[in-house]
Amino acid sequence: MIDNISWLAVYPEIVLLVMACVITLVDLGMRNHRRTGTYVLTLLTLAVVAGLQAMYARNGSTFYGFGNMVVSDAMGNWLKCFATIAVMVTLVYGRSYAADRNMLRGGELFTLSMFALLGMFIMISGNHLLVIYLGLELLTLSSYALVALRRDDVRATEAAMKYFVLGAMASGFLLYGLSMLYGATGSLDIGQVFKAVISGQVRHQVLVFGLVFLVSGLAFKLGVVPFHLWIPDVYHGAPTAITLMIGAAPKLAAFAITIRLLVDGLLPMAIDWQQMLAIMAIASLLLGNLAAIAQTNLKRMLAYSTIAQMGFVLLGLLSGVVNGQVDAIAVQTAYSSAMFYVVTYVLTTLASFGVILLLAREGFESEEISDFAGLNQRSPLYAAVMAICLFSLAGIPPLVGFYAKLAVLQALIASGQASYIALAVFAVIMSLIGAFYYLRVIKVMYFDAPLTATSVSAGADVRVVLTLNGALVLLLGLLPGGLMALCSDAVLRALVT
Amino acid sequence: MIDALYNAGLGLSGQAWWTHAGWPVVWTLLKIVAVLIPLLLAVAYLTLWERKLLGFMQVRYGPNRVGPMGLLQPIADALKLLTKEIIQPAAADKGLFVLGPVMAIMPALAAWVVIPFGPHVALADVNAGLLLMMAITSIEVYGVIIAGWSSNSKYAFLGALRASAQMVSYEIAMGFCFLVVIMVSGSMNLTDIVMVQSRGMAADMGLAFLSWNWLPLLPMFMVYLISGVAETNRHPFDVVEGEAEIVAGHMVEYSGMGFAIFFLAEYASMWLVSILAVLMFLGGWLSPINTEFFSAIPGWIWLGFKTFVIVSMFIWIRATFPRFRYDQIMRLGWKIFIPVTLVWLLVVGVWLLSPWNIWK
Amino acid sequence: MGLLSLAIWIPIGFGALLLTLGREGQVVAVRWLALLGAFLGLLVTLPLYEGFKLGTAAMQFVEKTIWIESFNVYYHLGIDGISFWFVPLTAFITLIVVIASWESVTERVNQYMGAFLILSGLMIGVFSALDGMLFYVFFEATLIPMYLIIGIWGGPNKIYAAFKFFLYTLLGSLLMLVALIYLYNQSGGSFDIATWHKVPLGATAQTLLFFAFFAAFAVKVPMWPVHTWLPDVHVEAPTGGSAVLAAIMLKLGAYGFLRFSLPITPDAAHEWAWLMIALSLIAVVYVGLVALVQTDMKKLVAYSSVAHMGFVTLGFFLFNELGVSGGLVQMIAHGFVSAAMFLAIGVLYDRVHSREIAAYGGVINTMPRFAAFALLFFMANCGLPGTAGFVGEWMVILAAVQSNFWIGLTAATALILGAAYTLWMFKRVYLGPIANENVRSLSDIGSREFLILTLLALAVLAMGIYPRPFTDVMNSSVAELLRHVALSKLN
Amino acid sequence: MTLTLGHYLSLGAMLFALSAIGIFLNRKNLIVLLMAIELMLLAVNTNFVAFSHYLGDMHGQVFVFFVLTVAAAESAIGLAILVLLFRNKANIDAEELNTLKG
Amino acid sequence: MNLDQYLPVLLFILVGIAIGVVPLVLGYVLGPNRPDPAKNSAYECGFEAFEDARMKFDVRYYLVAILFILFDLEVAFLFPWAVVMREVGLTGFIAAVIFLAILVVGFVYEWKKGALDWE
Repeated sequence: MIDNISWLAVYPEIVLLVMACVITLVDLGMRNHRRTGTYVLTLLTLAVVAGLQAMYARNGSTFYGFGNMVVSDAMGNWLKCFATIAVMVTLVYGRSYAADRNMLRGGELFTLSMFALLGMFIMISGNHLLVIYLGLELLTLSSYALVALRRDDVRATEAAMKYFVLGAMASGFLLYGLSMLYGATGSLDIGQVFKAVISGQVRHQVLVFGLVFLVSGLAFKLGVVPFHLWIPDVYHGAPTAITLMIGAAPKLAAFAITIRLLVDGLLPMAIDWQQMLAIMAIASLLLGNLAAIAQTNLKRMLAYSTIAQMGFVLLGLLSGVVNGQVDAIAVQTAYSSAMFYVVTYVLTTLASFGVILLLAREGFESEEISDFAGLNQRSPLYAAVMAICLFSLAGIPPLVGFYAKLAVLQALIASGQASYIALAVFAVIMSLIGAFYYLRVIKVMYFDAPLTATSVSAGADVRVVLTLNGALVLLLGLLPGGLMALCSDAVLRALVT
Repeated sequence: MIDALYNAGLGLSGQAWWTHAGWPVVWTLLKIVAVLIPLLLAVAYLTLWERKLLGFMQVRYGPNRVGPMGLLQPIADALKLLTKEIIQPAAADKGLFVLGPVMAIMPALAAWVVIPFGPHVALADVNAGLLLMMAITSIEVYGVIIAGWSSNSKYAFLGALRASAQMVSYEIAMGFCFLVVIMVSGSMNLTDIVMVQSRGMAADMGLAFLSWNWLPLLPMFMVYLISGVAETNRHPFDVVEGEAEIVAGHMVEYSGMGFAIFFLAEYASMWLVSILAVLMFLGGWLSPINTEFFSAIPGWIWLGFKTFVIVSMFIWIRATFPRFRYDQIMRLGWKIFIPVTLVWLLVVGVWLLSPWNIWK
Repeated sequence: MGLLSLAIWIPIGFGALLLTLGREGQVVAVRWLALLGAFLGLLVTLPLYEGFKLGTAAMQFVEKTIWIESFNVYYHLGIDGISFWFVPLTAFITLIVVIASWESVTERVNQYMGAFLILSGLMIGVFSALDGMLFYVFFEATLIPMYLIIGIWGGPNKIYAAFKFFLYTLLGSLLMLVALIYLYNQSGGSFDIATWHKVPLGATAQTLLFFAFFAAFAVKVPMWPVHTWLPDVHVEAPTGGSAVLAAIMLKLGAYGFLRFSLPITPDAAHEWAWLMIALSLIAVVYVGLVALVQTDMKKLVAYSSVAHMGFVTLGFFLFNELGVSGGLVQMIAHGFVSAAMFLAIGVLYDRVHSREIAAYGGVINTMPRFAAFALLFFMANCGLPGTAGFVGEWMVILAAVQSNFWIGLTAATALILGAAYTLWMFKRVYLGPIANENVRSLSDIGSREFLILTLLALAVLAMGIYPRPFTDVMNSSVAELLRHVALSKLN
Repeated sequence: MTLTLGHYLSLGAMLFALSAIGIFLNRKNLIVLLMAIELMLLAVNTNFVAFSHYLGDMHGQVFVFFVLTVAAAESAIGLAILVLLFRNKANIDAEELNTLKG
Repeated sequence: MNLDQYLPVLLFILVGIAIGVVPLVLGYVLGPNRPDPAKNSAYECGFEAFEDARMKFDVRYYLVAILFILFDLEVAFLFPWAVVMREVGLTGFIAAVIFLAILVVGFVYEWKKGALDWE
């Protein structure tokens, strides 16, 4: 019989799964074209799940279930909590957009989102290569379908196809890496993998060979150069609500599996994978920032900016092991900085895409940067939210994005290595370039004259959530300590065992 | 006797390659031929029997000119088809066009490899027998699709689509039937599946046929039989080749031997489906009642007899029912069979775990 | 909540209030609310002077609570003699700007006023922050409102100017950020500036840190050759923006030199003092010459600001008490004077909508009261004794002569240059016959303009005549600073 | 000659390389792309089975089971997207996927 | 694992192919070969074929194919479970029921969405 602790470890997942199924069925009886019932039910479910996760996370204990296949730890629980909230917020922002574009004919937007979220949960809790793989696939398969949700739109289907081909290939790469890992260590359990690797009884070549594929696969999912090709096209082509769905919460999950695989499983190989990550980080910062400058489409620009931001996340992962010495404090600093970065990135992305979604009216996408001209005159509030997000992404204090960059740079510099300090300086210069294109959008919003005089209207839910979201970016900028401590603590608890 | 033959062959040459690779292959080929020849004969005469039986049912004679009582009719048919021109449509995809019939006949024959004709008397008495069976028969769909596609004719194309959709639909129901049988047998080996049916309360009392699976799994048995009819695209599920609509479906462009091979495949499949029904539900080679007399009859005769009865039932069905509409066919497959099998799967599962489990 | 916190958060709070609640239509209410905020902001800085203890170099009005635990960052405020005067100065200039913009700004008034109030609070934060990270946050955050002020209410080329301003200063400060983090690690995980003062550092590290700080502060000051953003920005910025920029924002950089560069990297500061002095002198002389050929009033004043700030950095890197105090006094004086200059230009601009010197002439005929004020400020700008401008420059020149005669001499030429371009502009704009119809139709300043010019004039005169309160406050802190800088940090 | 782990791994690697090349070089037909992706997963399965046999550990084969399932789901979705694409663009050339540029 | 048992499978497949190929070859050899354009054109009730035979077809065929993949896989998944059902007992049964339940949700969804209707 399966023990109780196992069920406890996946209790929120079970709730989510059951409710996703129930909602799938309930939606079949919906006649309302805006799917109010499904929407409310979905949000309620997600709220409950988020609450459960937060409860688990605050409890902070780590326990393993199903023969060590899944783990419930503070890091995972917080990430899951944030992911749930991110999906909730996405649904709130995206609902009108979706309704206007006939994407709510069925309740698929909601159910697929829930399944995608379930996939993220499984990825985050996975302590076993198979579980991680399955979670990843559940997430990506749902995402492919979500991107193609707008069936009559050429761009969306094309984006879905690209996403599918590249995503499936990425899964293939990851899987190939996993198979090598399995072959070299003889186990699928991450804990066992770790033990095998640290024992030194494994064939190093096989492991490194597999590691290359593993890191490539992860890089695909995170969207860093040179595995970034899907990001701009998919961000651009997908309906904006879906762009947000695949651009926000899944980053948390991708981060989690990166930690689980590379840190929990392969920390003794850090020298090898850190080199790869370093190269990818540099390339991402360079390419992401430079390519973003040339964009006229806001979604595309944000896509390139994502690449650059993910480059920063990788930087955070670099400094956990210095000179082959595993130092508890360095590990904690490095990985918690990356976690903080990802969490704040998601928060900021949500708000910025929220504004884009808000401005998109029926039949008009409002995704060119020029569409934002004079937003400040049309709606000072949303212009302010957008500006806050962009400044935050650019890393200007006192917004939360600054502390994210600070944490990462701190982790890099704390390593004390000259090359890492040089890397920090490089990153800083790149973020200056980044500031340029973010500023350009702000310029358009604040300095240019509006093209239309229509004021921006939104439902009460969107207005409240969006305002809160923007305020949170600012507020966390003023008082980032709590979230930082949370990340730090979560990473510590996750890595102690 | 068989062992003696085997050893004689083994002794033909002392060289290593012969004893390790050569002779086993030849020996296996011999065994395959031993299965194939009766099978092909059975197929040939099934065509005759079908026409005869239909004739009886419709109160007419059926073929009776070639040979005594028309017994040489299949030979004549074969010769005729052999000498007919094989037309290659100009628009057809030549290579695939030839591949189509081959892909149809191959699985229909190859699936026999796992059929036991007595306890563990099978060409390949493997543990995964039923799985293998499913795997091989699934290939049949390719034959249909390839034929329909390569013909480059609308009738063939639509026929192939219909046929394949129908076949795969019923394959699911069939798969569930297999599943339930495996559940009660605890093995995928067909011999085991038969042997499990020899046990039970009724068998102990001498009424062995009541212990066979058909009774406790009656819904599955029915589903299996009907699915089997549909799988083989037989009447009343033969809209795919319905004369009035799409002539001969995927086979429309085939003539001569090409057509004959499809024909062959269809009848071989009928035999296969029937013998599987017997093995899974009707106790295979077991005698229905444990009496001296019945037990004295060899198992293979029982097996053959039961199979013959089932095959005849196919023909009977053909004579009785009107053709279904395509949407009715699909509805039956998806909306009736799948729910029924799912429910019965659960029922059997609970049954197996309950104290009243009869398949100890 | 301490006084410093109040000084920071009252303007910011009012600013936020204006941004969130202000509507396009309610211009009047918005203006009064802004005035209230600015006035309260100034009011809370006054007790600082009362409570400030002279004769000690210690930080006063210290507030310290943990802010970001995982980084050991404290919300740590306090002022000493070096930073003291900038707090009321900022609040004062903000009040002036609010009044000056009373009518000249008509669109998006709430955002304009809000931005200025927030900017004011942030700048006070910079001056009073004793935690490196807190300093950085305030320092960087000032970019956002200033960027918006320039970009929204600026002149025709505002976008170029806004970008230039933002990116120039951001680049410098990002390098400083790396330096701060490096120091954090070197000091064993502390962002406390006082701790950093005591951290031993190697020669290379000091040099690198010094230049990282230099990148941030030199751009902000701005020193030659990274000053080029300033004229562009001043020309395009609205009057209030120019005033605040020249009066306060430039001081952030100079203040940073004193708070960071000198005490944290004393050896590097000594080593590279020649470079700093050279750059300062170039700023003083060369930029002075450039100012001479300007045809745009604002540009001229902007260049003159660069030149004046050259005095400040020159004073700092002479490493004597007179020089450093002189630099500080010069900063404060320049705060009043440059604000006054820009506001004076704003007065004309509001009426004629031109900043070209050639567009004016004989203004004194139609605006006599205004011309009187202008004369005072122009005199102060060229350092006439009795005005604020004189004290600082004189102290710096004296200090320079003490350390090296030729430096002193070069610096002194600046006085002549300053007099030349300032007075020449005065002559071309104010004196002579009425040049054109625009000037003829000018009306003299109203009571509101009179009020702000009077306030500024009083400040300029008071400081020129009786600079003791300013220097008294500084002395002990400057002495302590120099004592510290004289000690080597190399082990 | 006996088959060793190395042989199976080489086979897996070759299949994997083939599929990767198929994905990158194929410019004509998206169906081929889908097939290449399937091939990639099968290459991995070869690896898993080989390792599983070599290690005497069943988990690898269980993994294969799941990979097969995922592959099926993946191809289902892939084909669905393909059908949509065909309906919208009336062709499925990989080269024609050029609406999104920038 | 004893792969010898599978030798007959392989051979039978080859034989099956041979049974398909040999008669075809015989047919080519023995039968006449007198092609003409009318004979070689595609069957279309006597009309000229006026469009490509590879025309668009009903998307429901595609749906059936997809559904088949999913259900067939499900059956494949349940096969091993069915074999060892007695050993894994109630826990295994519950797991299978959960699995089936999720499948049924999908099935109901398909049903209600009309993917199974052919009218």
